Amino acid sequence: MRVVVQAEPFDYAAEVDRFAADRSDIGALVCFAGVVRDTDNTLSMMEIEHYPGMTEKALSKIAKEAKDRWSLGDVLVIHRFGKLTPGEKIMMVATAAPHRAAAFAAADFLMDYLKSRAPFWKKEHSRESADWVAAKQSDETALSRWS
Amino acid sequence: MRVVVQAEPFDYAAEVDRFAADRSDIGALVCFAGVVRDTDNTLSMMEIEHYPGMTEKALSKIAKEAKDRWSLGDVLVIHRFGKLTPGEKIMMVATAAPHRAAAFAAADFLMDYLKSRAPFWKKEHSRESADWVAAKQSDETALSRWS
Amino acid sequence: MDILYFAWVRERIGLPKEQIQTQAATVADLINELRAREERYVAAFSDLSALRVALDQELADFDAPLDGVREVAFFPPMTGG
Amino acid sequence: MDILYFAWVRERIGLPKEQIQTQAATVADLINELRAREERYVAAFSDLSALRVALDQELADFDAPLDGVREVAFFPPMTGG
Repeated sequence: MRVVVQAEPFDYAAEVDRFAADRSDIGALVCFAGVVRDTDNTLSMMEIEHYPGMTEKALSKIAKEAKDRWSLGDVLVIHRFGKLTPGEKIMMVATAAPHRAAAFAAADFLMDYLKSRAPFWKKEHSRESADWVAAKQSDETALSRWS
Repeated sequence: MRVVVQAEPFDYAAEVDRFAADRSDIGALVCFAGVVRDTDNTLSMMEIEHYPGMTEKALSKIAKEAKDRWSLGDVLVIHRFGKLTPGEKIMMVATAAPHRAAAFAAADFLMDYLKSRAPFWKKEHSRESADWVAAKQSDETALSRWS
Repeated sequence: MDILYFAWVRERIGLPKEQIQTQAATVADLINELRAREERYVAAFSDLSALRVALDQELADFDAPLDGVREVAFFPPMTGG
Repeated sequence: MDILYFAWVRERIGLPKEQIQTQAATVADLINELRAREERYVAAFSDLSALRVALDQELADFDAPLDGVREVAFFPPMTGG
Protein backbone atom coordinates (compact mmCIF):
# COMPACT_ATOMS: atom_id res chain seq x y z
CA MET A 1 0.00 0.00 0.00
CA ARG A 2 1.36 3.40 -0.99
CA VAL A 3 -0.11 6.87 -0.48
CA VAL A 4 1.60 9.89 -2.01
CA VAL A 5 0.68 13.58 -1.70
CA GLN A 6 2.89 15.91 -3.67
CA ALA A 7 3.01 19.15 -5.65
CA GLU A 8 5.17 17.66 -8.41
CA PRO A 9 3.71 15.84 -11.42
CA PHE A 10 3.83 12.05 -11.10
CA ASP A 11 4.88 9.62 -13.82
CA TYR A 12 1.56 7.92 -14.56
CA ALA A 13 2.94 5.37 -17.02
CA ALA A 14 5.77 4.38 -14.69
CA GLU A 15 3.35 4.08 -11.75
CA VAL A 16 0.87 1.80 -13.54
CA ASP A 17 3.75 -0.21 -14.96
CA ARG A 18 5.30 -0.75 -11.54
CA PHE A 19 2.00 -1.33 -9.74
CA ALA A 20 1.65 -4.98 -8.68
CA ALA A 21 4.16 -5.92 -11.39
CA ASP A 22 5.43 -9.51 -11.36
CA ARG A 23 2.72 -10.64 -8.99
CA SER A 24 1.13 -13.80 -10.26
CA ASP A 25 -1.57 -14.06 -7.57
CA ILE A 26 -3.32 -11.03 -9.07
CA GLY A 27 -5.71 -11.37 -12.01
CA ALA A 28 -7.16 -7.88 -12.19
CA LEU A 29 -5.68 -4.39 -12.14
CA VAL A 30 -7.81 -1.26 -12.21
CA CYS A 31 -6.48 2.24 -12.33
CA PHE A 32 -8.24 5.54 -12.36
CA ALA A 33 -6.71 8.91 -13.21
CA GLY A 34 -8.33 12.29 -12.68
CA VAL A 35 -7.41 14.92 -15.25
CA VAL A 36 -7.76 18.74 -15.16
CA ARG A 37 -10.73 19.21 -17.47
CA ASP A 38 -11.35 22.29 -19.54
CA THR A 39 -14.32 21.50 -21.75
CA ASP A 40 -15.07 25.11 -22.66
CA ASN A 41 -11.47 26.15 -23.20
CA THR A 42 -11.68 28.85 -20.54
CA LEU A 43 -9.57 27.40 -17.75
CA SER A 44 -6.10 28.82 -17.37
CA MET A 45 -5.13 27.02 -14.18
CA MET A 46 -6.47 24.65 -11.55
CA GLU A 47 -5.27 25.32 -8.03
CA ILE A 48 -5.56 22.58 -5.45
CA GLU A 49 -5.33 23.42 -1.77
CA HIS A 50 -5.03 20.71 0.84
CA TYR A 51 -4.65 20.22 4.59
CA PRO A 52 -1.11 18.92 5.14
CA GLY A 53 -1.13 16.22 7.78
CA MET A 54 -4.82 15.46 7.59
CA THR A 55 -4.61 14.69 3.85
CA GLU A 56 -2.09 11.90 4.29
CA LYS A 57 -4.04 10.49 7.25
CA ALA A 58 -7.37 10.58 5.41
CA LEU A 59 -5.95 8.96 2.26
CA SER A 60 -4.17 6.24 4.24
CA LYS A 61 -7.36 5.49 6.13
CA ILE A 62 -9.38 5.27 2.90
CA ALA A 63 -6.75 3.08 1.23
CA LYS A 64 -6.55 0.77 4.24
CA GLU A 65 -10.31 0.44 4.38
CA ALA A 66 -10.46 -0.52 0.69
CA LYS A 67 -7.62 -3.00 1.13
CA ASP A 68 -9.33 -4.74 4.04
CA ARG A 69 -12.81 -4.65 2.57
CA TRP A 70 -11.84 -6.29 -0.75
CA SER A 71 -8.71 -8.19 0.35
CA LEU A 72 -6.72 -6.30 -2.23
CA GLY A 73 -3.29 -7.47 -3.27
CA ASP A 74 -2.20 -3.86 -3.43
CA VAL A 75 -3.49 -0.27 -3.40
CA LEU A 76 -1.90 2.93 -4.63
CA VAL A 77 -3.15 6.49 -4.18
CA ILE A 78 -1.32 9.55 -5.56
CA HIS A 79 -2.78 13.06 -5.32
CA ARG A 80 -1.21 16.33 -6.33
CA PHE A 81 -1.75 19.78 -4.89
CA GLY A 82 -0.72 23.25 -6.07
CA LYS A 83 -1.09 24.67 -9.55
CA LEU A 84 -2.05 22.43 -12.47
CA THR A 85 -2.81 23.17 -16.10
CA PRO A 86 -5.58 21.65 -18.28
CA GLY A 87 -4.84 18.08 -19.37
CA GLU A 88 -2.52 17.41 -16.41
CA LYS A 89 -3.23 14.42 -14.18
CA ILE A 90 -4.45 15.49 -10.75
CA MET A 91 -4.40 12.10 -9.11
CA MET A 92 -4.59 8.38 -9.58
CA VAL A 93 -5.69 5.31 -7.68
CA ALA A 94 -4.82 1.74 -8.54
CA THR A 95 -6.17 -1.52 -7.15
CA ALA A 96 -5.05 -5.12 -7.61
CA ALA A 97 -7.16 -8.17 -6.80
CA PRO A 98 -7.52 -11.81 -7.82
CA HIS A 99 -10.77 -11.04 -9.72
CA ARG A 100 -12.14 -8.04 -11.55
CA ALA A 101 -15.25 -7.37 -9.46
CA ALA A 102 -13.18 -6.59 -6.35
CA ALA A 103 -10.67 -4.47 -8.25
CA PHE A 104 -13.41 -2.37 -9.87
CA ALA A 105 -15.47 -1.97 -6.70
CA ALA A 106 -12.44 -0.97 -4.65
CA ALA A 107 -11.31 1.67 -7.16
CA ASP A 108 -14.84 3.05 -7.37
CA PHE A 109 -15.05 3.15 -3.56
CA LEU A 110 -11.66 4.85 -3.24
CA MET A 111 -12.71 7.55 -5.67
CA ASP A 112 -16.02 8.19 -3.92
CA TYR A 113 -14.33 8.54 -0.54
CA LEU A 114 -11.43 10.54 -1.85
CA LYS A 115 -13.79 13.01 -3.56
CA SER A 116 -15.77 13.84 -0.45
CA ARG A 117 -13.63 12.85 2.54
CA ALA A 118 -10.05 13.79 1.71
CA PRO A 119 -9.25 17.45 2.47
CA PHE A 120 -8.62 18.85 -1.01
CA TRP A 121 -10.24 21.95 -2.50
CA LYS A 122 -10.12 22.96 -6.12
CA LYS A 123 -10.10 26.51 -7.43
CA GLU A 124 -10.56 27.15 -11.13
CA HIS A 125 -8.76 30.13 -12.57
CA SER A 126 -9.88 31.63 -15.85
CA ARG A 127 -8.77 34.88 -17.42
CA GLU A 128 -11.71 36.69 -15.82
CA SER A 129 -12.18 35.01 -12.46
CA ALA A 130 -11.14 32.45 -9.90
CA ASP A 131 -13.82 30.25 -8.35
CA TRP A 132 -13.80 27.50 -5.78
CA VAL A 133 -15.34 24.36 -7.22
CA ALA A 134 -18.57 23.55 -5.40
CA ALA A 135 -19.03 20.08 -3.97
CA LYS A 136 -21.69 18.12 -5.83
CA GLN A 137 -24.65 16.53 -4.13
CA SER A 138 -24.14 13.54 -6.44
CA ASP A 139 -20.72 12.94 -4.87
CA GLU A 140 -22.23 12.86 -1.41
CA THR A 141 -24.98 10.54 -2.65
CA ALA A 142 -22.41 8.22 -4.26
CA LEU A 143 -20.88 7.63 -0.82
CA SER A 144 -24.09 6.12 0.53
CA ARG A 145 -23.60 3.15 -1.79
CA TRP A 146 -20.86 1.81 0.47
CA SER A 147 -22.45 1.93 3.90
CA MET B 1 -11.53 4.04 -30.66
CA ARG B 2 -8.92 1.34 -31.08
CA VAL B 3 -9.26 -2.45 -30.94
CA VAL B 4 -6.18 -4.65 -31.11
CA VAL B 5 -5.96 -8.47 -31.16
CA GLN B 6 -2.44 -9.83 -31.23
CA ALA B 7 -0.19 -12.64 -30.09
CA GLU B 8 2.65 -10.31 -29.09
CA PRO B 9 2.89 -8.69 -25.66
CA PHE B 10 1.68 -5.09 -25.59
CA ASP B 11 3.38 -2.19 -23.84
CA TYR B 12 0.89 -1.49 -21.06
CA ALA B 13 2.67 1.60 -19.72
CA ALA B 14 3.00 3.14 -23.17
CA GLU B 15 -0.65 2.40 -23.95
CA VAL B 16 -2.04 4.00 -20.80
CA ASP B 17 0.34 6.91 -21.24
CA ARG B 18 -0.80 7.56 -24.79
CA PHE B 19 -4.49 6.93 -24.13
CA ALA B 20 -6.48 10.17 -24.35
CA ALA B 21 -3.25 12.08 -23.68
CA ASP B 22 -3.39 15.86 -24.05
CA ARG B 23 -7.18 15.89 -24.17
CA SER B 24 -8.51 18.56 -21.87
CA ASP B 25 -12.21 17.73 -22.31
CA ILE B 26 -11.67 14.49 -20.37
CA GLY B 27 -11.75 14.42 -16.58
CA ALA B 28 -11.64 10.68 -15.92
CA LEU B 29 -9.56 7.81 -17.23
CA VAL B 30 -10.15 4.22 -16.20
CA CYS B 31 -8.07 1.31 -17.29
CA PHE B 32 -8.36 -2.36 -16.54
CA ALA B 33 -5.73 -5.00 -17.15
CA GLY B 34 -6.22 -8.76 -16.92
CA VAL B 35 -3.19 -10.70 -15.76
CA VAL B 36 -2.35 -14.43 -15.99
CA ARG B 37 -2.98 -15.52 -12.42
CA ASP B 38 -1.26 -18.41 -10.73
CA THR B 39 -2.32 -18.31 -7.10
CA ASP B 40 -1.24 -21.85 -6.29
CA ASN B 41 2.03 -21.73 -8.19
CA THR B 42 1.06 -24.63 -10.43
CA LEU B 43 0.46 -22.93 -13.76
CA SER B 44 3.21 -23.28 -16.33
CA MET B 45 1.41 -21.63 -19.25
CA MET B 46 -1.89 -20.05 -20.23
CA GLU B 47 -2.96 -20.71 -23.80
CA ILE B 48 -5.56 -18.45 -25.35
CA GLU B 49 -7.42 -19.57 -28.45
CA HIS B 50 -9.62 -17.18 -30.40
CA TYR B 51 -11.75 -16.99 -33.52
CA PRO B 52 -9.89 -14.78 -36.00
CA GLY B 53 -12.30 -12.49 -37.76
CA MET B 54 -15.13 -12.81 -35.26
CA THR B 55 -12.90 -11.65 -32.40
CA GLU B 56 -12.16 -8.29 -34.01
CA LYS B 57 -15.81 -7.83 -34.97
CA ALA B 58 -17.10 -8.73 -31.49
CA LEU B 59 -14.60 -6.45 -29.74
CA SER B 60 -15.32 -3.54 -32.09
CA LYS B 61 -19.05 -3.97 -31.53
CA ILE B 62 -18.60 -4.03 -27.75
CA ALA B 63 -16.31 -0.99 -27.83
CA LYS B 64 -18.68 0.95 -30.06
CA GLU B 65 -21.63 0.13 -27.84
CA ALA B 66 -19.77 1.37 -24.77
CA LYS B 67 -18.67 4.52 -26.58
CA ASP B 68 -22.23 5.36 -27.64
CA ARG B 69 -23.85 4.41 -24.37
CA TRP B 70 -21.62 6.59 -22.20
CA SER B 71 -20.54 9.22 -24.77
CA LEU B 72 -16.95 8.27 -24.16
CA GLY B 73 -14.14 10.51 -25.31
CA ASP B 74 -12.17 7.42 -26.25
CA VAL B 75 -12.07 3.63 -25.85
CA LEU B 76 -9.21 1.19 -26.19
CA VAL B 77 -9.34 -2.62 -26.16
CA ILE B 78 -6.27 -4.82 -26.50
CA HIS B 79 -6.43 -8.60 -26.17
CA ARG B 80 -3.68 -11.14 -26.70
CA PHE B 81 -3.95 -14.75 -27.84
CA GLY B 82 -1.44 -17.61 -27.92
CA LYS B 83 0.84 -18.68 -25.10
CA LEU B 84 1.27 -16.54 -21.99
CA THR B 85 3.14 -17.07 -18.75
CA PRO B 86 1.99 -16.23 -15.19
CA GLY B 87 2.14 -12.52 -14.44
CA GLU B 88 1.84 -11.50 -18.09
CA LYS B 89 -0.93 -9.11 -19.09
CA ILE B 90 -3.61 -10.84 -21.15
CA MET B 91 -5.60 -7.80 -22.10
CA MET B 92 -6.54 -4.25 -21.23
CA VAL B 93 -9.42 -1.87 -21.73
CA ALA B 94 -9.31 1.87 -21.22
CA THR B 95 -12.11 4.42 -21.14
CA ALA B 96 -12.08 8.22 -21.09
CA ALA B 97 -15.03 10.39 -20.10
CA PRO B 98 -15.74 13.84 -18.71
CA HIS B 99 -16.75 12.36 -15.32
CA ARG B 100 -15.74 9.29 -13.35
CA ALA B 101 -19.11 7.51 -13.17
CA ALA B 102 -19.26 7.06 -16.96
CA ALA B 103 -15.62 6.00 -17.23
CA PHE B 104 -16.03 3.37 -14.49
CA ALA B 105 -19.36 2.04 -15.76
CA ALA B 106 -18.10 1.78 -19.34
CA ALA B 107 -14.94 -0.12 -18.32
CA ASP B 108 -17.00 -2.46 -16.14
CA PHE B 109 -19.46 -3.03 -19.02
CA LEU B 110 -16.65 -3.66 -21.52
CA MET B 111 -15.14 -6.29 -19.25
CA ASP B 112 -18.45 -8.05 -18.66
CA TYR B 113 -19.17 -8.26 -22.38
CA LEU B 114 -15.66 -9.14 -23.34
CA LYS B 115 -15.61 -12.02 -20.81
CA SER B 116 -18.73 -13.70 -22.11
CA ARG B 117 -19.27 -12.44 -25.66
CA ALA B 118 -15.86 -12.19 -27.30
CA PRO B 119 -14.64 -15.50 -28.75
CA PHE B 120 -11.64 -16.29 -26.57
CA TRP B 121 -11.01 -19.53 -24.71
CA LYS B 122 -8.38 -20.09 -22.06
CA LYS B 123 -6.53 -23.31 -21.43
CA GLU B 124 -4.40 -23.67 -18.32
CA HIS B 125 -1.33 -25.82 -18.61
CA SER B 126 0.31 -27.23 -15.49
CA ARG B 127 3.04 -29.82 -15.29
CA GLU B 128 0.44 -32.57 -14.93
CA SER B 129 -2.45 -31.46 -17.09
CA ALA B 130 -4.03 -29.00 -19.47
CA ASP B 131 -7.59 -27.86 -18.80
CA TRP B 132 -9.97 -25.52 -20.54
CA VAL B 133 -11.12 -22.82 -18.14
CA ALA B 134 -14.85 -23.19 -17.50
CA ALA B 135 -17.10 -20.19 -17.98
CA LYS B 136 -18.47 -18.91 -14.69
CA GLN B 137 -22.17 -18.48 -14.04
CA SER B 138 -21.26 -15.25 -12.25
CA ASP B 139 -19.90 -13.83 -15.51
CA GLU B 140 -23.15 -14.56 -17.30
CA THR B 141 -25.09 -13.05 -14.39
CA ALA B 142 -22.92 -9.93 -14.48
CA LEU B 143 -24.07 -9.27 -18.04
CA SER B 144 -27.68 -8.93 -16.97
CA ARG B 145 -26.77 -5.71 -15.14
CA TRP B 146 -26.55 -3.89 -18.46
CA SER B 147 -29.81 -4.83 -20.18
CA MET C 1 -20.69 -24.52 -45.83
CA ASP C 2 -17.65 -24.00 -43.57
CA ILE C 3 -17.92 -25.46 -40.09
CA LEU C 4 -15.43 -24.25 -37.49
CA TYR C 5 -14.71 -25.73 -34.07
CA PHE C 6 -12.91 -24.09 -31.18
CA ALA C 7 -11.43 -25.06 -27.82
CA TRP C 8 -12.58 -28.48 -26.50
CA VAL C 9 -15.14 -28.82 -29.30
CA ARG C 10 -12.22 -28.69 -31.76
CA GLU C 11 -10.29 -31.19 -29.66
CA ARG C 12 -13.17 -33.66 -29.42
CA ILE C 13 -13.93 -33.49 -33.12
CA GLY C 14 -10.26 -33.56 -33.96
CA LEU C 15 -10.12 -30.76 -36.50
CA PRO C 16 -10.51 -26.98 -36.52
CA LYS C 17 -12.50 -26.67 -39.71
CA GLU C 18 -14.32 -28.68 -42.36
CA GLN C 19 -16.48 -28.07 -45.38
CA ILE C 20 -19.77 -29.89 -45.64
CA GLN C 21 -22.74 -30.03 -47.98
CA THR C 22 -25.98 -29.88 -46.04
CA GLN C 23 -29.66 -29.25 -46.51
CA ALA C 24 -30.15 -28.63 -42.76
CA ALA C 25 -32.67 -25.84 -42.20
CA THR C 26 -31.52 -24.80 -38.73
CA VAL C 27 -28.48 -25.09 -36.48
CA ALA C 28 -30.28 -27.81 -34.51
CA ASP C 29 -30.86 -29.79 -37.72
CA LEU C 30 -27.19 -29.44 -38.62
CA ILE C 31 -26.16 -30.72 -35.21
CA ASN C 32 -28.41 -33.77 -35.63
CA GLU C 33 -26.83 -34.43 -39.02
CA LEU C 34 -23.33 -34.22 -37.56
CA ARG C 35 -24.22 -36.43 -34.60
CA ALA C 36 -25.42 -39.10 -37.01
CA ARG C 37 -22.01 -39.19 -38.69
CA GLU C 38 -19.53 -40.36 -36.07
CA GLU C 39 -19.00 -40.95 -32.37
CA ARG C 40 -16.68 -37.93 -32.00
CA TYR C 41 -19.53 -35.60 -33.07
CA VAL C 42 -21.82 -37.23 -30.51
CA ALA C 43 -19.14 -36.55 -27.88
CA ALA C 44 -18.77 -32.92 -28.96
CA PHE C 45 -22.50 -32.20 -29.17
CA SER C 46 -23.67 -34.24 -26.18
CA ASP C 47 -24.65 -31.24 -24.04
CA LEU C 48 -25.96 -28.29 -26.01
CA SER C 49 -26.22 -26.11 -22.89
CA ALA C 50 -22.40 -26.20 -22.81
CA LEU C 51 -22.16 -25.06 -26.44
CA ARG C 52 -22.45 -21.78 -28.29
CA VAL C 53 -22.89 -21.21 -32.00
CA ALA C 54 -21.99 -18.33 -34.30
CA LEU C 55 -23.40 -17.87 -37.81
CA ASP C 56 -21.17 -15.84 -40.09
CA GLN C 57 -19.29 -14.67 -36.97
CA GLU C 58 -22.35 -13.49 -35.04
CA LEU C 59 -23.65 -15.34 -31.95
CA ALA C 60 -26.92 -17.14 -32.74
CA ASP C 61 -29.46 -19.54 -31.21
CA PHE C 62 -29.73 -23.23 -31.99
CA ASP C 63 -33.06 -22.71 -33.73
CA ALA C 64 -31.63 -20.05 -36.06
CA PRO C 65 -32.11 -20.78 -39.80
CA LEU C 66 -29.05 -21.59 -41.91
CA ASP C 67 -30.44 -20.02 -45.05
CA GLY C 68 -27.66 -18.01 -46.73
CA VAL C 69 -25.15 -18.78 -43.98
CA ARG C 70 -21.59 -19.48 -45.17
CA GLU C 71 -19.76 -20.06 -41.90
CA VAL C 72 -20.98 -21.89 -38.79
CA ALA C 73 -18.81 -22.06 -35.67
CA PHE C 74 -19.31 -24.22 -32.59
CA PHE C 75 -17.50 -23.58 -29.34
CA PRO C 76 -17.87 -23.61 -25.55
CA PRO C 77 -18.95 -20.50 -23.60
CA MET C 78 -16.26 -17.85 -23.98
CA THR C 79 -13.66 -17.22 -21.29
CA GLY C 80 -11.83 -14.10 -22.42
CA GLY C 81 -10.72 -11.10 -20.40
CA MET D 1 -5.83 26.01 20.47
CA ASP D 2 -4.82 26.22 16.81
CA ILE D 3 -7.60 27.17 14.41
CA LEU D 4 -7.01 26.47 10.71
CA TYR D 5 -9.02 27.72 7.74
CA PHE D 6 -9.01 26.40 4.21
CA ALA D 7 -10.29 27.41 0.76
CA TRP D 8 -12.92 30.17 0.81
CA VAL D 9 -13.18 30.04 4.59
CA ARG D 10 -9.51 31.01 4.71
CA GLU D 11 -10.10 33.76 2.14
CA ARG D 12 -13.09 35.25 3.99
CA ILE D 13 -11.33 35.24 7.34
CA GLY D 14 -8.12 36.46 5.74
CA LEU D 15 -5.66 34.10 7.35
CA PRO D 16 -4.81 30.40 7.22
CA LYS D 17 -4.22 29.85 10.92
CA GLU D 18 -4.51 31.51 14.29
CA GLN D 19 -4.05 30.63 17.94
CA ILE D 20 -6.84 31.40 20.33
CA GLN D 21 -7.63 30.93 23.99
CA THR D 22 -11.15 29.65 24.47
CA GLN D 23 -13.37 27.98 27.02
CA ALA D 24 -15.82 26.87 24.35
CA ALA D 25 -17.21 23.41 25.15
CA THR D 26 -18.18 22.42 21.64
CA VAL D 27 -17.43 23.35 18.02
CA ALA D 28 -20.75 25.20 17.87
CA ASP D 29 -19.78 27.25 20.96
CA LEU D 30 -16.44 28.09 19.36
CA ILE D 31 -18.17 29.25 16.17
CA ASN D 32 -20.44 31.53 18.22
CA GLU D 33 -17.42 32.97 19.98
CA LEU D 34 -15.68 33.65 16.65
CA ARG D 35 -18.79 35.17 15.12
CA ALA D 36 -18.98 37.62 18.00
CA ARG D 37 -15.47 38.88 17.25
CA GLU D 38 -15.61 40.46 13.81
CA GLU D 39 -17.64 40.77 10.64
CA ARG D 40 -15.30 38.52 8.61
CA TYR D 41 -16.06 35.62 10.96
CA VAL D 42 -19.79 36.23 10.55
CA ALA D 43 -19.24 36.08 6.77
CA ALA D 44 -17.25 32.86 7.00
CA PHE D 45 -19.63 31.12 9.37
CA SER D 46 -22.93 32.38 7.98
CA ASP D 47 -24.09 29.02 6.59
CA LEU D 48 -22.96 26.04 8.62
CA SER D 49 -24.44 23.59 6.12
CA ALA D 50 -21.72 24.77 3.72
CA LEU D 51 -18.98 24.12 6.29
CA ARG D 52 -17.09 21.11 7.56
CA VAL D 53 -14.97 20.83 10.69
CA ALA D 54 -12.05 18.59 11.64
CA LEU D 55 -10.79 18.11 15.20
CA ASP D 56 -7.15 17.06 15.39
CA GLN D 57 -7.36 16.17 11.67
CA GLU D 58 -10.45 13.96 11.92
CA LEU D 59 -13.83 15.03 10.52
CA ALA D 60 -16.27 15.86 13.31
CA ASP D 61 -19.76 17.22 13.94
CA PHE D 62 -20.56 20.75 15.09
CA ASP D 63 -21.78 19.47 18.45
CA ALA D 64 -18.52 17.61 19.12
CA PRO D 65 -16.78 18.52 22.41
CA LEU D 66 -13.49 20.43 22.27
CA ASP D 67 -12.11 18.84 25.41
CA GLY D 68 -8.46 17.90 24.80
CA VAL D 69 -8.53 19.08 21.19
CA ARG D 70 -5.41 20.91 20.01
CA GLU D 71 -6.26 21.68 16.38
CA VAL D 72 -9.59 22.74 14.89
CA ALA D 73 -9.97 23.21 11.13
CA PHE D 74 -12.86 24.81 9.24
CA PHE D 75 -13.34 24.36 5.51
CA PRO D 76 -15.95 23.89 2.78
CA PRO D 77 -17.02 20.41 1.58
CA MET D 78 -14.05 18.72 -0.03
CA THR D 79 -13.60 18.61 -3.79
CA GLY D 80 -10.65 16.30 -4.35
CA GLY D 81 -10.18 13.59 -6.92
